[in-house]
Amino acid sequence: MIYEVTLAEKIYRVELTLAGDRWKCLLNGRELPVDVVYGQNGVLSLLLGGKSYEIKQESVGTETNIVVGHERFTASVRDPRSFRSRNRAGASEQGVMKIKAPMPGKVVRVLAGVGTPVELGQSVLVIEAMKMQNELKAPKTGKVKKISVAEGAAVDAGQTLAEVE
Amino acid sequence: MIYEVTLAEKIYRVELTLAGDRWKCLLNGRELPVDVVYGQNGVLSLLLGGKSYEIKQESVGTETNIVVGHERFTASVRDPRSFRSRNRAGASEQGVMKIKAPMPGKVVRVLAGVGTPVELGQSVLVIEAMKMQNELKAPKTGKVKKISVAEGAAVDAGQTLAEVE
Amino acid sequence: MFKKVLIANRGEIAVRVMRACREMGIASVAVYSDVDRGSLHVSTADEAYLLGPAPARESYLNVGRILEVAEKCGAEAIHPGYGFLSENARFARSCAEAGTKFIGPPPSAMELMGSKTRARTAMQVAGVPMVPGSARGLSIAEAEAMAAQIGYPVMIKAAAGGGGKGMRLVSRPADLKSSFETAQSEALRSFNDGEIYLEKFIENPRHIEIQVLGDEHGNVVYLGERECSVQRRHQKVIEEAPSAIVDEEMRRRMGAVAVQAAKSAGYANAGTVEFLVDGKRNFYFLEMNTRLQVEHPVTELVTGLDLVHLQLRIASGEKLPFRQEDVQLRGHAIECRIYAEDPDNNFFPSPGKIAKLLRPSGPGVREDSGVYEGWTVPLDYDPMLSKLIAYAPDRLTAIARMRRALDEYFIGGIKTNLPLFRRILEHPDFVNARIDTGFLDRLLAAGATSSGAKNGMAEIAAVSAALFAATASLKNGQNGASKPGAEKRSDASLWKRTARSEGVGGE
Amino acid sequence: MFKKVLIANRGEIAVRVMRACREMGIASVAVYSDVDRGSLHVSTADEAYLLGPAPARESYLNVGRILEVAEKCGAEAIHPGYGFLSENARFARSCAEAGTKFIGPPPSAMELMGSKTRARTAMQVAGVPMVPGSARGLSIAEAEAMAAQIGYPVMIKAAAGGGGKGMRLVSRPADLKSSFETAQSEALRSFNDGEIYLEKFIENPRHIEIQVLGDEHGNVVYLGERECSVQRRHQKVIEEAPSAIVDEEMRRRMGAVAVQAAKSAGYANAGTVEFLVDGKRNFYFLEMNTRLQVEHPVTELVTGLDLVHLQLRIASGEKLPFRQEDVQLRGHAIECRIYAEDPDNNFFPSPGKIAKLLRPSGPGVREDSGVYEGWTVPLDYDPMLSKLIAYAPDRLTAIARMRRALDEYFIGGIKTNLPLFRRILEHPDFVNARIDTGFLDRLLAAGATSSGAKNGMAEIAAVSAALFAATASLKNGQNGASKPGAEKRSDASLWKRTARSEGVGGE
Repeated sequence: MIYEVTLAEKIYRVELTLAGDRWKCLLNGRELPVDVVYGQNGVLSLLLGGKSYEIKQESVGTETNIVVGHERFTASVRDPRSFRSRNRAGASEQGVMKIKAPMPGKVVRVLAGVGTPVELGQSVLVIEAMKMQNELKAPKTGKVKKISVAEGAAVDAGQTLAEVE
Repeated sequence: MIYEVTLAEKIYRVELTLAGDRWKCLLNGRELPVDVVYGQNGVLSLLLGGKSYEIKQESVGTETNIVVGHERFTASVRDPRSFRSRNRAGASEQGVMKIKAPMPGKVVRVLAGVGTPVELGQSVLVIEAMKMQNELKAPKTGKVKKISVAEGAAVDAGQTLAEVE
Repeated sequence: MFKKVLIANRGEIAVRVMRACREMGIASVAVYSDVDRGSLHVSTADEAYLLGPAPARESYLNVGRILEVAEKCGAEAIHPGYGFLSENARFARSCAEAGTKFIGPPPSAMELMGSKTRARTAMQVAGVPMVPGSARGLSIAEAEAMAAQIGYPVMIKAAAGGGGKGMRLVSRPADLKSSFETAQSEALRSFNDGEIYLEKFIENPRHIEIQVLGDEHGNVVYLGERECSVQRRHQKVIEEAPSAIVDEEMRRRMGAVAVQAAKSAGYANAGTVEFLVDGKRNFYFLEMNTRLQVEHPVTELVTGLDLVHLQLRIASGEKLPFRQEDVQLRGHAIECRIYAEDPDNNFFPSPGKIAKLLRPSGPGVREDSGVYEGWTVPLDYDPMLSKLIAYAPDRLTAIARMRRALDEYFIGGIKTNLPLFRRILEHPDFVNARIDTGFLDRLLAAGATSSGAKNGMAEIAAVSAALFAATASLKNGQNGASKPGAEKRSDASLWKRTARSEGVGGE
Repeated sequence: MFKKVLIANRGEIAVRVMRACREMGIASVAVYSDVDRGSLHVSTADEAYLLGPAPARESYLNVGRILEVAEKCGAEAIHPGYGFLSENARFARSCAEAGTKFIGPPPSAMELMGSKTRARTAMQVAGVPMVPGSARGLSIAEAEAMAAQIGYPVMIKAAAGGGGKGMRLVSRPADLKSSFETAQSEALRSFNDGEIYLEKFIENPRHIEIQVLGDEHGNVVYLGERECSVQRRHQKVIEEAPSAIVDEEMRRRMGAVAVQAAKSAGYANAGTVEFLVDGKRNFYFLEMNTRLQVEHPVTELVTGLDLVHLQLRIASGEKLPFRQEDVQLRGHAIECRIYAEDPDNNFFPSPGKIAKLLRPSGPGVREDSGVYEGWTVPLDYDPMLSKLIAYAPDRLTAIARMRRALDEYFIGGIKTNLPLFRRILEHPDFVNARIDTGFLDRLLAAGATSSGAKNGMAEIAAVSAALFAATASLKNGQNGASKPGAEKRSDASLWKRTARSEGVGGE
């Protein structure tokens, strides 16, 4: 399996082959002699050149994080062999971008209605959780294509609230 | 759903009906106003008449235990509507009974070979784990019908080692 | 001793009080709101009763309903925890009228300390050191005379003030008149009360507080101090005991003042006298909190006492089981308050499901938690999840131990302020105890510096991300290219889907 | 201080030493056998290297391989933990020859204390009180004279004895001659050595030990005592500090003797002098353990010190950072050793997968663990999973706290001795500190009494068993009657299958 992993705007190409019960790993074409064991659910013990790493994985809202020791990395993983996934990805970066709820809450105000031109970083909606309000901003300069929620609606983490094109 | 639960040689008939997201519960025909929530995986919070119980469930080897507070009960649950299950149960009590490994280990000795007459409680095999030996005994008076493992074999918890008929 | 105690609270403090009850052979009664049925405090208690809907005024602040439950279940006493009804004197009176013991000070002491001006007056009478200034309204001329006497900078304050309104910092005599007039007109507009007084401005103070404990027979002792200078918006973030700048002599003086304050208020049970301390180690009365504090564990660790056990014993009428001279401090304790909030996003709350929980333990580590793996942090209350406390023979070892415990602590699925603590504990000013109430704001303003270690770990993280994806894909029975139609809604596939999702969410 | 330390051990003690290393800024190196790749000590360490196959002689006792790893990775010191190579003087010498610091006493002290007769002789010279009797071979006439002098009952022992062979208890003079002759012929047959000596028989002794700590500059202190009388087959089960029968004066005397013993042996680093104590509080030297003990945490809690930190500092050449008069005991600590064994089935080991792990925490609770949820306890080593330690201001509160912590502790999927501890902690003799080394055997012989509480809970358990089954059946998409062919091999269905299985397993 080949994966493209994006971490802090840098792309890593990771090729994994299962040989028996061990993974063979190429990182950007260079072999890494990793020794991997899955311990607790969602926790991975990795040995590399004698160094021991305990690695956790978590999803928070729309983010996926990899935690190595006490360092946290937001990662995005793509399987380049998946034609659909690559295609969609290409389309979305140029075309429509979604605004998703970063946590569960209530929509208290829509600041920019459908058709409103917005600039990158301009506030589009306000959601409230635990007595605090948070403005959700346009991920790109463009026009509000769609508002998927009404003021007063309760929303879940990761739910799409609006689209900007 | 109706269950027959056997605890400490006493049989309880528990009838459960799902009404919305709540269970309606009859214990031996008497309604119990239980309020049940599943918390951590395998842990149940039960309120009954204001009393709060944290209940855990576990399987150890061939046993299933229910732990209420710090009291531990070995339970066996049957669904009387399951015709096959009842039939098998009836058959086994009169016919063949299995000897299962209570923990992973190594078979060090077979004391009673196939065809040997044995009495209830007589030792049939010896298994070893962590440098200690444990004799496994005949669950009924009868004859050894089958020995499923060889001396020296490694066995898993719950694995059938022998049958007595 | 009581046979049954109701805990009118939720979260970690409810669990902490219930543990004390269990240890003392007292049956504990939980109360809960609709959204808290699955909360840890409900399953920890011996009994549990529903209060009402999620909003606090209909549940945890619902005095009538709480007293009804207490009467119905036969609870002889109510422990209010902190927050909610803990400093509500009317609630304490209602308990007394209902024949239920309120575990806390007498209502009269709560009322006195609950009013800032009454407290200030009473403390002045008791000879407690206050920030120099006036507690009564002044004319401009009086204000100028007083400012000249106590020295600049001074703070002009509206007597009826609050929330920063009607407050002005004045650095030099020339600005006093105009600031006074602005503050006065603002106060008139805001509070319809133009009374203005003046206090010396304490620059970069430390927040140091004294734990006091009194029985109902007139005995009051102090249990040393806690340093709580690491704050964000007046919210404590890290507390420790003892304070690095308090020596035996200063502790004795602060302790004597705190005991004097408590005695003059007719105080009983656990309470805390808060002080501001200036750069010359002068200390000034700030306020008294008439309840158990969030940060009480650091005092427990350095004194070897259990404050909740003692609260219960005092409330049941026992005398203090020790005298002042028996109280000895040993070692050093630090507490971190773990919140479901995102320090990288203006500390916005992050409720949601705790998908994974790895808890620290081992030597010198205490975790007082109100959560479990699989629990969903509700939107409706304070987002504190737990308190992590480290104890060691000395301050630097306690800091090192806390770092070790933070490394072991993992809360997956929601944002928490755990990463912030590492930044604080590695900051040279914190390590050297050069802290004041502005320390954390300065640290946050400076922004995070990406550590060198992080860069070295990026490759490991990248490989691990691929390994998680590959394993998830194997578990889903997929081999190589994904078939979007075939995905099951398991955690693993959800993760994959998220990782591959194209659109970037807002903010 | 060392920059890198190898821990030549596994399980909870390896994790405990690694935590200390992390706190001191020392890189920790794990070593592991084939079956321990997934063990907690491997993922806790900064580095980890394979030793070899599961059998200890090929892994954790493989001196050559361990020293090879230490050299290759550049570890400057080796911490042996307890068990395995910790009391192996030859290993300590090999470390020295390889230029790696062995964290423990000098090999000469280990050799002296490792030989019972050499130790007894040396301790007699040092004036350490011994069980009255002779340490050299006696004739029957000499034995009769000595028995008359020290008083009956006496124990006749073969000098080369072991495992109970060549040992006879003699209660009255008339039996001495025949017992002597039987023991002598048994000893001749068993050890080809008929040398017989005699000691006073201590009836129902307590086992009380003194922790000592010495630096490499000749300073030795004692850190109070631990009471370890709750034993099964000479295996400690519960330890506490302080002992209920040791007062200040007795502690000072025992401590002085222990320090004298250590000094006379040229001892350094952590060690323990074990004593038997009779009904009149006379104490007698039993043996010295030349390593960190399993039960060291109870001493840490009452002294406020960290013994592993101190071991590392001493081994790196530092002087003791305190003097005897600085050591103060405060409060009471109790430790339970949690084993994967079945107390209802002759304590048979119960390795297997830990399907569920709920860990206790909160005030005064420390857990030193070597396991995690989902880990499979291997068959190959000591079945100790973790140590649970409770600390409180006094003994009764510590007992109550330990009971509370045991209530919170749940290890699902394997048998453990957790239920045994509740029986012990509720026994009136334990609560009243009327314990000796025979206490636990008597408790076990008396059998479990089914508690009244248990009967009241049976209905709850029955309903819960049905609820678990119903939920499992819903999760499997079944509704009512089961369709055996359609069952998936999930945990839930496995449970159902077990619950419904007809045949009753053996034993």
